[in-house]
Amino acid sequence: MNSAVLSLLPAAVAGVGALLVLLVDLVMPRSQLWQRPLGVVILLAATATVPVAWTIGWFAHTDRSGLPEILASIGVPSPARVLQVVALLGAAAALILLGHEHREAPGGLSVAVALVLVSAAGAASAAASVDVISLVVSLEVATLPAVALVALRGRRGAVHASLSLLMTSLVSFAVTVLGAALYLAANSSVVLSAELVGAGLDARTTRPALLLGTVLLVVGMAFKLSLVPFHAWTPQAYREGDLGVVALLVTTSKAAGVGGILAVLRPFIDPPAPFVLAERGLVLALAVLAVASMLIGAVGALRQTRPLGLLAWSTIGQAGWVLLPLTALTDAGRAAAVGYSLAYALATLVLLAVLRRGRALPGQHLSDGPEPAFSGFLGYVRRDRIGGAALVFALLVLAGLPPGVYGLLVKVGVLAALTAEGLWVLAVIAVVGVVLGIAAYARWLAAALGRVPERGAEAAAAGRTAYGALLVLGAGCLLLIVLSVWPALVAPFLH
Amino acid sequence: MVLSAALALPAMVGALLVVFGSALGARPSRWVAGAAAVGSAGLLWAGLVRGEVVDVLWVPDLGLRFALRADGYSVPFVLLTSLVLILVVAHTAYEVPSGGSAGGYLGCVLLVGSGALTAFLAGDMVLFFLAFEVVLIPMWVLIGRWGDPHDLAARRDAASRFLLYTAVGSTLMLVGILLLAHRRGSTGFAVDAVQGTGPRAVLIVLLLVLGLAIKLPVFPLHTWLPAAHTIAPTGGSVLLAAVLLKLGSYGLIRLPVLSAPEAFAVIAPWLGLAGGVGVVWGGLVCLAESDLKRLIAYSSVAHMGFVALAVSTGSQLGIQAAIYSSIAHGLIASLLFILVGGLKHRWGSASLTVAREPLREVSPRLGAILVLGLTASMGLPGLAGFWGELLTLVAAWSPAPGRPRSVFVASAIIAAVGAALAAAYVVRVLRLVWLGDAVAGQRGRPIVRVDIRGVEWAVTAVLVAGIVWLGVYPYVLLDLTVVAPAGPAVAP
Amino acid sequence: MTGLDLAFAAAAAVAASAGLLAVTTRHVVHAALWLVVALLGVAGVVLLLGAELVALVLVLVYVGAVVVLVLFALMLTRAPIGPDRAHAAGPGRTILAAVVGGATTALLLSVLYPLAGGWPGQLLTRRPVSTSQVAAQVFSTWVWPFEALSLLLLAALVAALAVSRIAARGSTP
Amino acid sequence: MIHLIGPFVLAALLVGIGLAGVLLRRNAVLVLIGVELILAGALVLAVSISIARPAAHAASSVLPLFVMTIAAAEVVLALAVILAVYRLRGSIDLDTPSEEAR
Repeated sequence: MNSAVLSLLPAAVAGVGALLVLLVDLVMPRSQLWQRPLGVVILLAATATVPVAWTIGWFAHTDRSGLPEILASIGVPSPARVLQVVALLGAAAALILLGHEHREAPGGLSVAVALVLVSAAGAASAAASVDVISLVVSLEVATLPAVALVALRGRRGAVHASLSLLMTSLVSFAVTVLGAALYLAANSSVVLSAELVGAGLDARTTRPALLLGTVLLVVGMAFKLSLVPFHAWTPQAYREGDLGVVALLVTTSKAAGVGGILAVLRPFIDPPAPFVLAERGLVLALAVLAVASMLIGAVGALRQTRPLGLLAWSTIGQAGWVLLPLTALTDAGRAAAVGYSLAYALATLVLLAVLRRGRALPGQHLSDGPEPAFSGFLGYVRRDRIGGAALVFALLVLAGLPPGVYGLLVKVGVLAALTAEGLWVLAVIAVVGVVLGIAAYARWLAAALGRVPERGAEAAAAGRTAYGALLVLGAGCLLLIVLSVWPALVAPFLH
Repeated sequence: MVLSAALALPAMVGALLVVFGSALGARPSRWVAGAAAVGSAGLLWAGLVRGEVVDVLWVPDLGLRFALRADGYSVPFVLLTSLVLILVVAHTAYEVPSGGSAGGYLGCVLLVGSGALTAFLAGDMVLFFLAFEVVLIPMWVLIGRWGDPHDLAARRDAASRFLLYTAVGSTLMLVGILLLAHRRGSTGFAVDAVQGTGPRAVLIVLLLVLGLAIKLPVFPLHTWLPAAHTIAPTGGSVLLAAVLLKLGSYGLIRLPVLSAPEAFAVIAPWLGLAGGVGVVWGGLVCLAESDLKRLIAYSSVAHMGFVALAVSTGSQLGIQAAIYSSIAHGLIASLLFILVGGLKHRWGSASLTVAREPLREVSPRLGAILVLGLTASMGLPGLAGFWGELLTLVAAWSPAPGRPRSVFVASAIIAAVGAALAAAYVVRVLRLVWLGDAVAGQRGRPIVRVDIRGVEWAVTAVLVAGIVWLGVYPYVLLDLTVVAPAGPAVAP
Repeated sequence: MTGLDLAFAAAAAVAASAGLLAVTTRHVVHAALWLVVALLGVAGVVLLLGAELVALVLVLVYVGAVVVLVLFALMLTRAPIGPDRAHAAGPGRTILAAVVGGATTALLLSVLYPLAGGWPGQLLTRRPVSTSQVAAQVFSTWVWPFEALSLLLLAALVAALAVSRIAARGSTP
Repeated sequence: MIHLIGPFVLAALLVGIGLAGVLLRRNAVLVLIGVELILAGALVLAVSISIARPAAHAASSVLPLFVMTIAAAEVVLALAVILAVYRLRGSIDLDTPSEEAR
């Protein structure tokens, strides 16, 4: 079997798993206990198929018999597998962090879990796409469940956030389809192949359409990453969505977006022959998207007073960081983008798990009322040793400061990819992004490290132990620490 | 292996103290931290004597190696850091700043020390940058958490200013390092220097100098320093002055001067001029400053002006002068900050506008050491400060060929004027503090009659010995730094 | 100009003008009805271009389903039957929309013009795509996206059922 | 026999009109109509390729078919969300900020 087809195996497992959840629900409509464990097991199984598909793909790379002609000629590069793992494990973490509200939501946990699985299947499929048709379909499979999940919290704000996300995704979908049509018109094929793109860029008649099509495809997927100007839905959805759904948005949804963008840019990154000067317009478009997101996101984050607002705006800024190295259109840039996505996803998951622990002042759980402001985290490190240490570490990873070494290394990787291609102007602009980001995270950090207020400390300390949150938090921190000490662990898979 | 252990020991102990320090109590954590600092110093000594070199590929994607090695340029800084670390830990026996547990404080101190030692020993530019960044957060916590308890807003402002300025500087430096590494094909220090003065080479040097000038700091990028020094607890101020600023001077020598000498020559006159102006500016502010701690901080700006001027000359003598000035300033500023911190502890503030009892009478030992520290700071011959300033002026008089001599001579004259200002403000401080103008026991105020003794006495005595030793026997340091480093040759 | 060109031009004119009316009319319900006309025009165009199956699905899915659903939504949300002043856009927004729309059209034309071989471009033979050809492709080359599509439809159905029950639950404020 | 420029012009027009509609409208349903027009433009573009490029003959029909199916799925969910919003808030105006939004 060919690696391009085998790489869809994880997506297939997750998709069949979603059907399974819905079927079991028909048999046991009342129980609310089995859905989450089953969903997590399915996602772990799907994750396990990623290396399996990989290994077989290695051994049988030359055998292309019985496959559709053109698709068989393209191999899926390994960064896509890393994104598949991020998407699937992120979805598992999302299931673990899913709030109790979803039990009472219409359809109960079964619908929520099935939708998470479908979204994961779509993201895994998007990362492995080798043609624009699969890409367009996969992205929608990843997106629509997320839209519904935001709404399913059932609150007024959540439904409105869902509408905002939906409208953005509809417009983006239309842009993506237009890009796909232009791509088809220019290349006479929907396959994302380096040979075809090379030929298309050589001909003067097809080059503008090809470049515009590529840019539109990237722009159409930009909303999944919350890139400016498709970021408006993000703050509302993060604030109003359930923490588990936010976890889905920051991992699976992002992985789908990054995977899609990588699939579209792959012909430019892995060319059979170097295209000189052909990509200038493309580089400019990517750079504008990336820089605008990085700066606007960071400035927005500076104005927040609440954790989820900060996370939402910093997501916009971090999305700029993910896209930035891709402007280099090199293998090193792609590795930097995927490495950055990995660090971002892990650190944000840890922060969400800390929020789910719900030990901030004044003793409120997130599900019970409005989320605490930063001031609610005053002296958090003293009150909750485990949560506090994880909070500080994850924030430092996002800010890119030691001891969050992995967060710093991926930032160095981004800048190295840019400087290697002579894009030092972007690297210097990125310095502004670094500092604004640090300033934004420092406020939450300062509150957590600050002194404990005199009263109310005991009330807050008595939070109930959320074992799921502890699991996500521990696993995320452990991975980040391992990657900080030994970044070479994932490095081979990023190329 | 020994070198790695010497760095890992304070890092591990520091991290453990940060997490579990509050449960340990002040005295045990001091012993633990002290053991870590002394142990690290011992291991470092062993590693340096054996001439050990560590070189392991760490991040293959970036070509980043975990490479440690020492040469004549880094050894002085390593020894200074190691000594200051021990002294700061010991000093907590006299005073633990309020704001948190002693364990947490000592943990942060050890982390700062470990990061700085790594930076000085780094044989890889990106590793140098990473170590540079390691120092950032513990120092930020030291200022923000254990800083001056009187003014919360000022503390927050000082801490975030320190964090953001340094982050700007280090990230600019990172971009420069990456461009340099791409140009040289390796992130190691020990590669051939970049030749030529093409626009790209000048850009690289500009980024490096700009980034490091914030850290050093060079006028007019110094505005983070007075706030941070004033607010930081005594140990934090000492670390800032003796260790963090030295990261700037060491980086300037190691990166632009040695790695791209020809392109650096294009920018050097501006750096030299900024250094000279910084000396005068620092002196002028000191003349009018009313807070003793802030005054010492501004005198640091002046001293770092000398370092910038020395570095910019680009000659072997200039580099030696820069290292000499840095080490001397490390010792002198540490001494002064410990003394002033002690005074602040005794008086409750360090304001010069309040009439005080003459130190000469109430605390003669403290007064005598303060006189010695301040006169060393103004560059009295026979003490450490003198040689650094003298060598700098000599180096500026004859800069490396290819540099506009007139600019350097002018800078040297400006700096000399600044050095004269130092005498003026030192005399002013001595008159106010040492001679005093309040009669003991006046207006019913209690007489502060706690002279320096015990640990504080021992710590200051060590620093005084160092200052005097370097003052009367400068060759100990000059011989060390004259050895050509195991890297690219210095510009002729 | 060939006869096919003329027929095409007629259908295209219907589609474009109806589209323009659909986005500018003040009557909310009229907008949906103009969309029907525009899509029927597009279906005619597609038929003239030789894609029978696409034209058929366009009429069935869009006109038969999408537009009906849109009209349902308009009625259920009690959209006014007459002109809707509340949803009138300000002049600034109108100009912005017109400029962006016009610029997009111009950009696309500038990119597509060389692709068509200039004016009036290549004269090409109409080559109808048979339904069996499409079916063969869908079930061989595109079998994965086709399966993913069925998953998507299922998910959308389940999700829509659940979401539409949010209100019926009389949700918490 | 047909000229290729015709479908291309129509596609460009439909996309421009649709985009203008998206930007112009505040009612969620009307925005949806704009989106459908953009999709229709892309669809015309894709279909017209079949006469120009023999290599893309069948794919030019597959893409529109899949896109239409997705659009149908989207509309189903969109209407459910719009109805939910209307019931909870009494308005489907996209510009009105939610009261809970801070």
